[in-house]
Amino acid sequence: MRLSGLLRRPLVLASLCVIFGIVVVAMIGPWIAPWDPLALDQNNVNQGSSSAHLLGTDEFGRDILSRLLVGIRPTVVVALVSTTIAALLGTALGIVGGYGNRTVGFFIMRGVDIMLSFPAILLALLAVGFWQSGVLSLSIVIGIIFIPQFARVAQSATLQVLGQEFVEAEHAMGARYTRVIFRAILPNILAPLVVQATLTIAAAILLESGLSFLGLGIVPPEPSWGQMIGTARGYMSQNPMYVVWPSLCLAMTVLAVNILGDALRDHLDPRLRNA
Amino acid sequence: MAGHDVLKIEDLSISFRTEGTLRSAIRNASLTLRSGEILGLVGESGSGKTILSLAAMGLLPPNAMVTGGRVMFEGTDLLRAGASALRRLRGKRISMIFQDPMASLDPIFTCGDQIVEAILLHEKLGRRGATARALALLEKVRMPDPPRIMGSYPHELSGGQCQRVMIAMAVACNPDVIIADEPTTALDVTVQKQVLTLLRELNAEIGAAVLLITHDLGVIHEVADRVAVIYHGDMMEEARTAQIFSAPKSAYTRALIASMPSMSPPRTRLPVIERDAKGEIVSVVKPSATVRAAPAVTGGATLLELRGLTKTYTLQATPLSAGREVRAVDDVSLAIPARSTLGLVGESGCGKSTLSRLVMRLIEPDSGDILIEGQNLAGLDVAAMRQARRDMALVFQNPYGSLNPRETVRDLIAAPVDIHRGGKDRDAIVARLLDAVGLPKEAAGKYPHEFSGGQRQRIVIARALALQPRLVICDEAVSALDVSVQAQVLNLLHDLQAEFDLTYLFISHDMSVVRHVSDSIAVMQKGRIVESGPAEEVFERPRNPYTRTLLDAVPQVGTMQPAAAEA
Amino acid sequence: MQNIGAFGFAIGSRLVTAIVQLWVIATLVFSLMYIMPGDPVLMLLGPDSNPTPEAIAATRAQLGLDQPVLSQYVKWLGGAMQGNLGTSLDGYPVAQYIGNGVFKTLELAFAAILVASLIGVPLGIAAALNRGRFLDGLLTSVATLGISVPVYILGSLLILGLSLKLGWLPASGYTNMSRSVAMHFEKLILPAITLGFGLAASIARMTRSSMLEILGKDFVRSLRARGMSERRIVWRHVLRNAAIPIVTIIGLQLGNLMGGTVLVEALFNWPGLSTLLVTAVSNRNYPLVQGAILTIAALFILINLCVDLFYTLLDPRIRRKRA
Amino acid sequence: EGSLWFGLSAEPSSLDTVVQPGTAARTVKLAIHRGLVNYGIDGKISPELAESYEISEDARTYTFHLRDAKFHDGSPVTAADVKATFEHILDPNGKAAFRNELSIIDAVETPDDKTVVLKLSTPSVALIGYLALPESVIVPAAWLAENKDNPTATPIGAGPFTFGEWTRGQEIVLEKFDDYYKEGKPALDEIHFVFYGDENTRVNALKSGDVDIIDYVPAKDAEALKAGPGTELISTYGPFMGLQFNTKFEPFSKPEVRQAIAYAVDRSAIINTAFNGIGAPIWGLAIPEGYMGYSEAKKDYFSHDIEKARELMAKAGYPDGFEARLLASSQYSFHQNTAVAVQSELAKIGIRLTLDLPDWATRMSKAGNADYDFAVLGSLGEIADPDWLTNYYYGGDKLVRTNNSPYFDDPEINGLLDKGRATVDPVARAEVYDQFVDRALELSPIVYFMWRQQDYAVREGVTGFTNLPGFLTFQSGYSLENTKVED
Ligand SMILES: Nc1ncnc2c1ncn2[C@@H]1O[C@H](COP(=O)(O)OP(=O)(O)OP(=O)(O)O)[C@@H](O)[C@H]1O
Ligand SMILES: Nc1ncnc2c1ncn2[C@@H]1O[C@H](COP(=O)(O)OP(=O)(O)OP(=O)(O)O)[C@@H](O)[C@H]1O
Ligand SMILES: [Mg+2]
Ligand SMILES: [Mg+2]
Repeated sequence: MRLSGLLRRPLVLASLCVIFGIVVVAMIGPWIAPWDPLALDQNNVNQGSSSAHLLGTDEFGRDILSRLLVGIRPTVVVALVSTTIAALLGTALGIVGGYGNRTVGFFIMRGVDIMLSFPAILLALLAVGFWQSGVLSLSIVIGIIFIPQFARVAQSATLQVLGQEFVEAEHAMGARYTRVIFRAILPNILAPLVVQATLTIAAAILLESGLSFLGLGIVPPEPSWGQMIGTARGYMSQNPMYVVWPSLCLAMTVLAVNILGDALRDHLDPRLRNA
Repeated sequence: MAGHDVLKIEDLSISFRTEGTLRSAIRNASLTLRSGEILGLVGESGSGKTILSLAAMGLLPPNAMVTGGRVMFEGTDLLRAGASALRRLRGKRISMIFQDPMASLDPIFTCGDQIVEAILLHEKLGRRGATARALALLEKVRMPDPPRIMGSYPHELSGGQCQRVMIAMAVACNPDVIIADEPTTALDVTVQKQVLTLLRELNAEIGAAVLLITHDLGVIHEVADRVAVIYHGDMMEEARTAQIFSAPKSAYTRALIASMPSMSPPRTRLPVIERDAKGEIVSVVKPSATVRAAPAVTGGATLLELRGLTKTYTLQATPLSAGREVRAVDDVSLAIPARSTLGLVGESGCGKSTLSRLVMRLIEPDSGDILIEGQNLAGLDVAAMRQARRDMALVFQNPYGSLNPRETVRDLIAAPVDIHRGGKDRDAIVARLLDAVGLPKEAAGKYPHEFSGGQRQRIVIARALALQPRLVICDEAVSALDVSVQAQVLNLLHDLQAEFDLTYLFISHDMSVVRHVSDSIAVMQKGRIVESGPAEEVFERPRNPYTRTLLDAVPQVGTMQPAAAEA
Repeated sequence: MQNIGAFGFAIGSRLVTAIVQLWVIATLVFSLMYIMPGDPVLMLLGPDSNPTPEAIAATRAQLGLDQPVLSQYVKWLGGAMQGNLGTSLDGYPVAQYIGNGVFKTLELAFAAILVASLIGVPLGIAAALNRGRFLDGLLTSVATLGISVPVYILGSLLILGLSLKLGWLPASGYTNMSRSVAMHFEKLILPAITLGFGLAASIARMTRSSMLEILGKDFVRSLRARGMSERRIVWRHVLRNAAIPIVTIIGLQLGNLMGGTVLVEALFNWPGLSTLLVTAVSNRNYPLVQGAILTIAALFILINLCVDLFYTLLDPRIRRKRA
Repeated sequence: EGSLWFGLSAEPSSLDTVVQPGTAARTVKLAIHRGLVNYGIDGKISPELAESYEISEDARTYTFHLRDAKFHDGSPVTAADVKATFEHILDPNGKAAFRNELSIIDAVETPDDKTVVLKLSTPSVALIGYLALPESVIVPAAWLAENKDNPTATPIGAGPFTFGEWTRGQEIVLEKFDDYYKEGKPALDEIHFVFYGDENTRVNALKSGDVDIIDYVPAKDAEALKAGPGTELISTYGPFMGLQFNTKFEPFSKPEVRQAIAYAVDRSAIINTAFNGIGAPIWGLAIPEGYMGYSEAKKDYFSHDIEKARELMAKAGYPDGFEARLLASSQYSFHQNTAVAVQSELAKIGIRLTLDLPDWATRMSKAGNADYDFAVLGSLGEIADPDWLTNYYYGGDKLVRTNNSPYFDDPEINGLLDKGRATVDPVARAEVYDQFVDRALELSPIVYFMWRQQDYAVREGVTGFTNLPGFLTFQSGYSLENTKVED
């Protein structure tokens, strides 16, 4: 298998392990958490690490480790669902915007402009008005917020690919638009899209914490990483490690995703494969 | 005349890393380049000529590995020299003309910028001086309207124009060594002559040494002092030109000379080089696999008819600068009978590629009709056009550019099958085509960048022939092929024509090839057809002065060296 | 001349489209705000103060909020078409608020993008040139940190270190240039760095990827063959060829900075449009929200237009496709 | 001497004197304006533009004697200005926040330039408290005539500072008023009110010296700012936290359930988690010590007693608890955190809560529509007079208000509140409020948890700023006239 070459790189392997671990914890988190992630302990708030609470406690005396473990699931769901929505729809819009009929493309991209300039906060507020706040509606809102970014990245890359002769060659063979898109354009614009996707994953998780103050998001007291980071901000002077742990988890995850993204990106480029 | 040794390649061995294994590409090659001489390097397509010359520049692709040997230039080993030392040599002392001119120019700078930059890298002339020199150089390579070329981007130039830009850059700083990798593939014979003269002059004036890689034995014969022959990564022999042609030592060389198209009468099968039962390399004429007789040229229905086709480009150096109109195709009318081959020859930049794109409607004509069996393509909608393209194929002049870098050769060749037949029998078809164009089966799993120039060209040809379309437009389709592979491909085209009633529009600057394949000829100059008619007539009794000039400029080898044919 | 005309026409048509776009946005925002929960009058009168129903009704009438939505909309649109963005609920012209915020926002945005590009592009290039090696991994990790560390953590650290501990830079606020130029720029440094760092990471990632794409092209080899220095090849040729995705992402970020820097503006008390917008939203100050969004959208559209023009400058082949 | 940089927690949405958009606006207003009387730094009524005043025996006539004071435009403060101001406040189509409370003023008489007589329709001793509010400050009649409906007019008052400039979104600058009627005041030349919406940023700004004083010190930073160095904390217990219940339907229409909740919630759980351990528990009514109605005996009416709570729940018919929606807001972390703590506490008696945590505006409009089961309440009394209770407990014709328990309407309580207001004799009056307290605890339409510490923090060298005691903390802007900055 071609992919086996990827696995031989230690960093890539390590990243795969991290991702695998995260997926596993997302499934079994509640069972391996040492404490009830919701249990308050008013006498032990904002404690540092101890043998009882490995990573210390938060402002309610809740065990940070347990909250991290349980918080993975909503975090992963939000990150994945929103990035998938944004990537699929955004890329589709971008490619059609770049490759489609001139009028159609023009209107799509101007529509994307509109979406882009529509502040996230309003969209989020609106969503709160319409939907129950929760993981799924949050993921959808965040996904929608990131669609136009993908669209613009995809469109610009498409424009660039269209200038090349092999696209002309496809046309000369009588290829249908779908074929041109999937065989000629998509593989050749995948590199920036992969990068954009890895960026979006991190941004989605952080945005989740940003939106929680509007009441959109994971409803407290349920934990999620973004929300923990957002809350911990207020306690940075008292309990500095409170913000460090979830940020570290996030950074680890994003790093793993990025390394995999890079590896995938390089792997997709045949010229780099054996170099 | 022979000067001192400037560039010495000693015992050079190069391998490629592919999928974890090492594949040897060049084995123990040695070559010596002396000042003031032209050393011809000939060999089969894919034999390692380009790799050898890249090694000499220290520019091997990242997956190539030098497994042994040295490349000595003035006492330094270029393979081990530091980056800054190399930088000072490159361009100034050693320069290279790359095989694929389109891919070798930066697409987003105007040609003028690029030439001027190349000059300023090594000479303190100032912008104005450099621009003047650039214009002079373009003049020297017989470029029409140099100021316009200076302001054009590479994609706005014809293949031959790009090639000449490359040549201009390579000779700009009067280097001691010029490595010219197929420098004239896209040039018509008159310009080719001019370019060769330019190289010769550099030879004489400043004692430059030229390594001339070409498959065109006529060119070798005319300009090379010595010739080296490479076959499958092994140097076969090295001798003075006359000697090679009169008394070739290695079997391969003998076979090579025997396979030249000019050796054979027009519209017959050409000899190809093979190993016979005993493993000897020989030149043989293999009979066609098909039984049908050669087509009758006359009396057939007209397949393609062009009426008053016109195309004008607008050139703009920046979005704000004033536009200039270039009439690339000017009121062209042509007719090609079914089952016949029309050879289209003409000056480089006269509009041949534009014409072929127009026929495919890859660009929209300003006016005129394109009739295929009476159906006017110019009026078709997208869906109908898509359907019509099933029966047409275009072999692009620039093979690398027309290959999607992210698809394997299998997918590339099978593309028409996938498009029009839902991928039916694709693997079998790919295997057959690969074999027909002389590529190994393993090639199917590789990507375009892993191939030599000639190999890429064959991939494109294979793709064009995948569905046996009614009309095949070959835009310089065999220009990068050595005579043997060229023969194989031409034979294939011939056989297919006989078997499936194909019609060819064959664009080439190689008169002997054109002569060989064409039933009728059209001669183009400055966007217009200046002469057309049956092949013999045009070749024997050219009426137009430009046609005559063209024919006169053809390098003659076959007629001068009748002895070679007997070998 | 004729081409300048054509170019002008292209821009002109984009500008006309922009007006339509703004109208669409305005209409969307307008309708959205009437679906959103929350009462502007209550927020204006101070929700804690138990305003009497009469006071509420009187205020509503005074602000014209008691009229049918459609007539409010028509009235607003009429004003907007004459360049009058209306009156904020507190009586001040919306334009005055916007005028105060917009330059501060632009200033911070451009400073941040400058920082980001100055860090991100070289990092991305270095990573691409060292692909698969230690430096690549290191830079990837740094970039990842930049992406995943929330701005306020970085910002807080910077404030803690550079401002509170060392006292080198002011912690927050905005000083008008007229009061003190030095102070003005001192106060710009920290927020620009804070914003820029995270953006730099994205730019670096995109630069790396895009550079790799181009570095594999044949023309790079011929540039080398001409004896060009690596630096020149990379900065002049490869980077220019790789620029489109990078410019795209920079354009996106710049656009986002128009209205999406709430956290940093809060952290450094930078009185920009984001804060204005968020405050206006939380007070349900609809005319102000309307005006702020329109301004942000207009800036965004302008940026996108510039980016699109940039594409055609960067790649002549795109120009041909669109011409 | 010099200028004071004041880090204000919000930008005033309006400086219109008669509306009450929040603390920030009050702070600025009290620097610009003065009323006939105001609350002084000791929390007592301090005569300001009125040199002295008398309240008649029947509590129906208030007579004010004006001093020689000047407005910022140089004109003297006259009875006519006072009359115009009150007419403006009482305008039925106006926006005055306290029109309701002041509407008992029947007539404003001006026997001469320096005398103002207020005639009331019903007796009230509480009126003087409302007259001391920043919303009752006096503005020039001429200015009013011109600018009544112009919200952007430059404010003119008779206070210690004149309005300088308001850079929208950034700061308000005030300048010293040289003709202020108090000799030698104010000490400052100018005040910059810089808007610092973010609490952490506000604290940092103080620490780094960008500002000299900040309001709304977050609980988590109080300790550090108190310890210094270089900073000082000025604190008081002002606002309280509690719960308001929608009494329209079960279960919260049952007093037993409300009482059960009062027993079930461990106050320290809220203080320790949501308020970082800072605050004082309330086990009875939120009446500050020293205020009328405060009772040592009833102070600990409730206790943390789960058993008792369960009993009450059973008695109300909910032995197994119930499910309910608790409204709070995610915009203010102490509201959200209180909700989380309450959720956890009430789980112990089987009340399963869903938290509804929208942004503040939504929270307020939900409160205005009684669109909740019960809600986290964080507020305070407007005046130091016990009549502040009216706002929280009175029934009457407007049963849904921001700060009451919707639909709570008890005739007995209504009667007591009416009586208390009209009783001039302090002893008799105290009696009335004692009865009120008994009834209020019994019905517990509002359950209180704690006193919130309300802090200002200043840099070393800033003196003379006073955090007004108790409910008056948000009127501390008054003391800016005494504030000085060293260096
Ligand atoms: N990047 C690469 N990776 C793997 N194999 C390669 C690569 N480049 C070239 N090759 C192989 O090396 C051999 C020599 O290639 P080279 O380009 O030197 O041929 P050439 O003699 O120049 O042929 P042509 O006349 O067709 O240009 C070919 O068989 C080709 O397939
Ligand atoms: N996209 C373009 N924009 C502007 N001018 C163009 C463009 N493409 C080609 N030209 C110009 O049109 C003319 C004809 O070009 P074309 O490629 O058809 O020549 P050609 O006959 O194929 O030449 P060659 O033998 O060198 O390939 C040339 O002068 C070229 O510079
Ligand atoms: Mg080659
Ligand atoms: Mg051509």
